[in-house]
Amino acid sequence: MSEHVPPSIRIQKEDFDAAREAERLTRGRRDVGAVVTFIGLCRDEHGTLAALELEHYPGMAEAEISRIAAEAMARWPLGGLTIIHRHGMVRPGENIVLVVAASRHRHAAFEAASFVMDFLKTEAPFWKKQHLTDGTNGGWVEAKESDAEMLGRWTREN
Amino acid sequence: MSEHVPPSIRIQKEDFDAAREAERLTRGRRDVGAVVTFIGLCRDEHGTLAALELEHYPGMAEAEISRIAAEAMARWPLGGLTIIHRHGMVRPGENIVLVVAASRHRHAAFEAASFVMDFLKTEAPFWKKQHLTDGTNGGWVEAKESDAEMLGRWTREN
Amino acid sequence: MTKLVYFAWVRERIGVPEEEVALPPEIETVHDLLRWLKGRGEEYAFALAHEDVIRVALDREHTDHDAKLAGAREVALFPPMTGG
Amino acid sequence: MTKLVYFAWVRERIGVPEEEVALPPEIETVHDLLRWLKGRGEEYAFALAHEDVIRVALDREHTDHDAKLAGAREVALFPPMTGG
Repeated sequence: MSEHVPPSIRIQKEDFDAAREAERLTRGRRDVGAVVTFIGLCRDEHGTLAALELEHYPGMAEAEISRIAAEAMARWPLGGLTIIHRHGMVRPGENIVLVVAASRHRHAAFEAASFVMDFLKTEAPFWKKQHLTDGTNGGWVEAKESDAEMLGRWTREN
Repeated sequence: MSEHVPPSIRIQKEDFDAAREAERLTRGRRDVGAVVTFIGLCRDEHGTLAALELEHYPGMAEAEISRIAAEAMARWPLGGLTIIHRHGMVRPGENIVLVVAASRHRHAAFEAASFVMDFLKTEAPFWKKQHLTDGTNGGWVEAKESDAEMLGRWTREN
Repeated sequence: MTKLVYFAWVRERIGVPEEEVALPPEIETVHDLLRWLKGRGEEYAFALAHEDVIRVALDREHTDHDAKLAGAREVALFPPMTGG
Repeated sequence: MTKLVYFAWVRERIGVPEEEVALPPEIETVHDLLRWLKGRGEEYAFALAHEDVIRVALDREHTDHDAKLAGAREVALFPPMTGG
């Protein structure tokens, strides 16, 4: 891209505005042909979940997401990349994570956003505790085998 | 998904509001865990392009995009799918196409949005004429081999 | 009568966006139609010179050059698509 | 002194979010550290019972159980991550 923009990474308690973040990557630019936005939201698990409590490892969370972002920027020609991950209490229907990738061409934007999410799921130090609607503690969300398996998709051939 | 929403397809001259379209797929719902939004924009081709004139085949454009949307809904468990394609004059930095896919899980949303874009590029009856900044007619955009090759990614294994 | 519709540079070269034609009964396939159209004048010959790149839709559904017209009421001819 | 930090159910089971410890010189690897911690009390033994699922970061970088501590100042122990 003619204008190289460093990735923007934020770990925050507050909600984010996905549209504003996407607009930040394209405003005043005419070399961006594709913007892919991923929003991860809290589901209510068929009405059983009252909230997710997101714990994170301050300092390492930023470092790890920065590493994932740098890897994405190195693999695909991106005009911009924004990653925001919330912590604290998040209720069903609310936002948890945002990834926005901008590029000249659609495949770079799609691949980069998908790559970031796959690594974020398994490598970024965040944990989810479930608070149930019946008032009980639903325990910690367990890591899924399928998430770890997804990483195999991104093994470099060279 | 607990609430099945038919795909929303629009071919229009007017711009669209990507954030509002994404919000329409999640508003009042608590079973959506992932929303992927793709925005295709007009690039200025290093300052040479003044505008793209998008011609389409009315009637067939809607029918063809509906067919692609139905195929995506059949392949992935989607909670919602919105596709908007503009026609007429579009200037650099402006929006051309929008795809929003909502699902419980991220991979369905990513795959469905990417699938829709690949087929839309090669199967939806739209053509782009280039108007150059030097006032000349830049001719019709040529179809790319690489776009046709991308369809091979989606060949069903069964 | 059959309605023929043209798009993009096919439309520009032929010079009209659409027309109604009475096809001779021996025109059975898309291929036959393209050959017949090319004999109608130099603008058609120019527009359809490279037959292999011309895409065809019968009643708004993509089809290939071997397909039979089979009474289609609207036949569209256009270059490879470049939407999205 | 080495700072140990715990997260999620590792933190809940051990009962403190972090602590400073003086590691004996024979503790060379992550594996040695886990064994040593399990001997410190039943809350540690419970938290680290299934060693193979415990993830470790040395100075905020993921590492495996064979890695040497090599003077790391902050060692973090936690379950598999579930962000995103």
